[in-house]
Amino acid sequence: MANKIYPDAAAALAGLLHDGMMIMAGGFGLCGIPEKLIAAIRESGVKDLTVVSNNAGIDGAGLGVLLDTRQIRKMISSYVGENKLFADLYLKGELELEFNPQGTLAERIRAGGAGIPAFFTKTGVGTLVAEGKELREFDGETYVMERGLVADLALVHAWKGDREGNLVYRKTARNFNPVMATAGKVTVAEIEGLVEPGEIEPDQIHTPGIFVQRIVHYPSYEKRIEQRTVRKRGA
Amino acid sequence: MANKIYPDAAAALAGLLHDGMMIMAGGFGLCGIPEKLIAAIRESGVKDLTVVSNNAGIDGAGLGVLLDTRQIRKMISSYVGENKLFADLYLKGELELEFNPQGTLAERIRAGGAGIPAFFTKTGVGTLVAEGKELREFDGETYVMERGLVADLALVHAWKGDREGNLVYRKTARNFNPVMATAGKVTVAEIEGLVEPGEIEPDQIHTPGIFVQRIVHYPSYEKRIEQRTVRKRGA
Amino acid sequence: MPWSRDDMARRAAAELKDGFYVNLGIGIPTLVSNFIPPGITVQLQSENGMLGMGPFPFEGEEDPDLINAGKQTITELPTTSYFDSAQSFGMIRGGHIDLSILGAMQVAENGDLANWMIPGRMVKGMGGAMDLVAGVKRVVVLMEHTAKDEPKLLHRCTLPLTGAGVVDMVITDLGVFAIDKSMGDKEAGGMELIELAPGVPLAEIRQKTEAEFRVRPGLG
Amino acid sequence: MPWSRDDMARRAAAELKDGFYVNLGIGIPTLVSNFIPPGITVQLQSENGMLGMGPFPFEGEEDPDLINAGKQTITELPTTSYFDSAQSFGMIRGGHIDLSILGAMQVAENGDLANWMIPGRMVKGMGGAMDLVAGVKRVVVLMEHTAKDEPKLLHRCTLPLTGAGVVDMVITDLGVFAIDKSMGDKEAGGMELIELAPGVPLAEIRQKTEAEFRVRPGLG
Repeated sequence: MANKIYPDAAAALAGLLHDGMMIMAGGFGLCGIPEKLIAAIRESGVKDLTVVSNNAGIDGAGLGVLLDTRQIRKMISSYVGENKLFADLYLKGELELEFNPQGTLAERIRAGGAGIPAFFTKTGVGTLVAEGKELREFDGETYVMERGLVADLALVHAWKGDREGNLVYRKTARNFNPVMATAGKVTVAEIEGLVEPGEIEPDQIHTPGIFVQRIVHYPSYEKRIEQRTVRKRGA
Repeated sequence: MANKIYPDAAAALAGLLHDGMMIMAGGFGLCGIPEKLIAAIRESGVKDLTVVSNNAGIDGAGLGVLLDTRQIRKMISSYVGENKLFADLYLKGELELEFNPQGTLAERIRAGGAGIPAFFTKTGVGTLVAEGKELREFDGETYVMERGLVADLALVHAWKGDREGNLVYRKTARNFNPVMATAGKVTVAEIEGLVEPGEIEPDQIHTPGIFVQRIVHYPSYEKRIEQRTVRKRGA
Repeated sequence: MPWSRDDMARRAAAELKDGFYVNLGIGIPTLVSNFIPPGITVQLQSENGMLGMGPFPFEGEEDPDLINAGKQTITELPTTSYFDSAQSFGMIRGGHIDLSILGAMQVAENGDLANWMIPGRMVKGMGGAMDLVAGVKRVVVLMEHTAKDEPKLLHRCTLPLTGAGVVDMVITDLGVFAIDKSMGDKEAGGMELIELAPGVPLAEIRQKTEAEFRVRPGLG
Repeated sequence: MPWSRDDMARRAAAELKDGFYVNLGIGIPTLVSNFIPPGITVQLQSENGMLGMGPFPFEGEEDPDLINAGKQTITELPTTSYFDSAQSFGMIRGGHIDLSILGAMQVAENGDLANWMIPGRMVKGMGGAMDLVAGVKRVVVLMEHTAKDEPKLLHRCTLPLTGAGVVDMVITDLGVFAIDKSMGDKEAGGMELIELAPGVPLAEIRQKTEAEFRVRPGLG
């Protein structure tokens, strides 16, 4: 079997990075983000990036670390409200921003990975999102055409993976990771647990290995919580 | 919790059937077909059906039993080569047939379930399949527009299910079942094993219960094999 | 007396039916889960990829891999399933969710909704709101009747829209309005006041509402 | 001497590279899995929803829930994953499969392929063939050079197409042709004979081929 396992994140990204490239990064908020790979992107110094990610991290965490270093030229996201530096850079004109409705973003990525160059959706019709885009009626309802998205590189975070690249995600850390894994010309996965092929039940694999070209295994992650909400015991 | 469990297939279909309706039926060949629900459709006598299914069963099995009774007016399929009665009825003009490439069929169903009225694909460009359909260039390549499919009723077969309607499929019996479950105005699932909510690990659910309105549990199924291919031991 | 936030959430909870799949927005809509009527079971969808959302975890049991769309730590239930973002929004866009209850900055009498952007000020993004209002079967807005004494129920929204002709019902601290979206922009009269908070005079609602609306006969 | 079916399959197997994901059609292409060169691991995709297809089961171990796209009973491997039909064809259409090896009724010098329908006779359907030829990175056709002494390598296909300009290579019992699809319909010369089966005279290939083709220098 061709070896997909790399010793660390820097090695897993070696030869894949160039200025001006488009990178997809999985995660929702700070949940399920490829944190080791993002750190390695920062270390690499690659710049003028277009980053496709639902959010932009928070100040000093997640994709926020690439905003600190001004490596990102443009974000394609659905919500960036948790990041003050983002607001600052955007208002100063140092950062481009393309908002996509979250479902349209997910579908564009899924379409890109599945060889669908464009599709129609109700979402955003009659709003700023549809401006300049083709509108079309089907069965009496108006839809807007949206384009599939393919990235030069997709970075995903998974819970478990095997040497073949089969991946399993955990709870809501799944989010954008499986669709992004399909939509990178190259996909690199960081995993929390490395197992041998056959250890994951084949009916329970979320991302088949065909979508994953490189894997890096780290046994521990920071996994910050954005909103720690709890209830009292015995309430 | 609203009760989704019905005592048998006839009860699970009660009130849902009418002549001329469109029904989706999961399965690939005879693998993963909703055999109990198909038998109940036959018993109901409902007719002039448009059936969306990758194949049309074989003589006397699968959807073949609805061809015997002439309940099907039209099939939307990708391959019907295993059924002699089908050929016969088609050549006599007693059965309409719409061929879709298998991937286009799967994507049309997935689109229907996901609120996508139309999408573009390379598949079939330059062939009979694209005749009369809109062609369009994206990034220098030609694509054909295909429409989403929604059925009045979707019938699926799953390996395990819980009372909430969460489903798990087994091996290649999964095939069209999960996408069809999303694309029925009403979806009825027959399951091999009934478990309580919580018994299926939530990361391993293939079809979330929201897509399933009615469930019927049968502990045993015929599960015919079309091509029994084996190898010799000790070879 | 105007309704409290809890009163509003309780009133919104009356829109739930047994077996419903529901998406609750952040803010007051989140409170609705505290007032689910007895005998009724609903499954809450969180658009980041979960159906069957449970309550906040006990202290010390927070799981960074288990959050809702507001990025809050939550828990799972026996009915819970997880899925990816494409499937989550397929569920939403495909009309599988029965009810969405969400907040708003402005609602117009034709059902237009604005809740994501104030031009000239920082823009946070629409998140999943545009998908929810476009795809969910029924959209209920839960909001204060006015903002700094300015009406939020308008003839036409002045802020950029989240969705055009998407709102079915508005519950404010003063009352409840039904919107017949099928009336569209064609004529006025799509919006009807159907309930008043106890003791709130009709005159007060009229004064605090820019939108044109009918009053259900017998009300006020 | 023309190649046997096994010879043809062995020649096709030389197109495999380590780590490839491959879809094999029914008929002669299925034999390719018997000739995978040592030191090379490939994962076979079955378009009904499986990656990592294993050999036929031992007698008595057939599982009706585990079949390939030809509806034959098969087995799984440690690398196996299962997925639904939409994901399977997303994989195919999205260009994730490296190589498809399939049979054909006719191939034209411009890369057109016909393998699904003979008008006026019963039509079985295209199954997944149109998706495979449209989506897979590289398409290799494995077929007899002629059918009842009629050429199958044509100037233009006369049967309804499975795909237009999709074939990269044709391996027959007489030799191997490469097709430069980028030449399209613009001019002849997109097709080149690059190998002859041992002992097959160039004259025989010329006589049995309607398509116009160049001959690789030094061949024949």
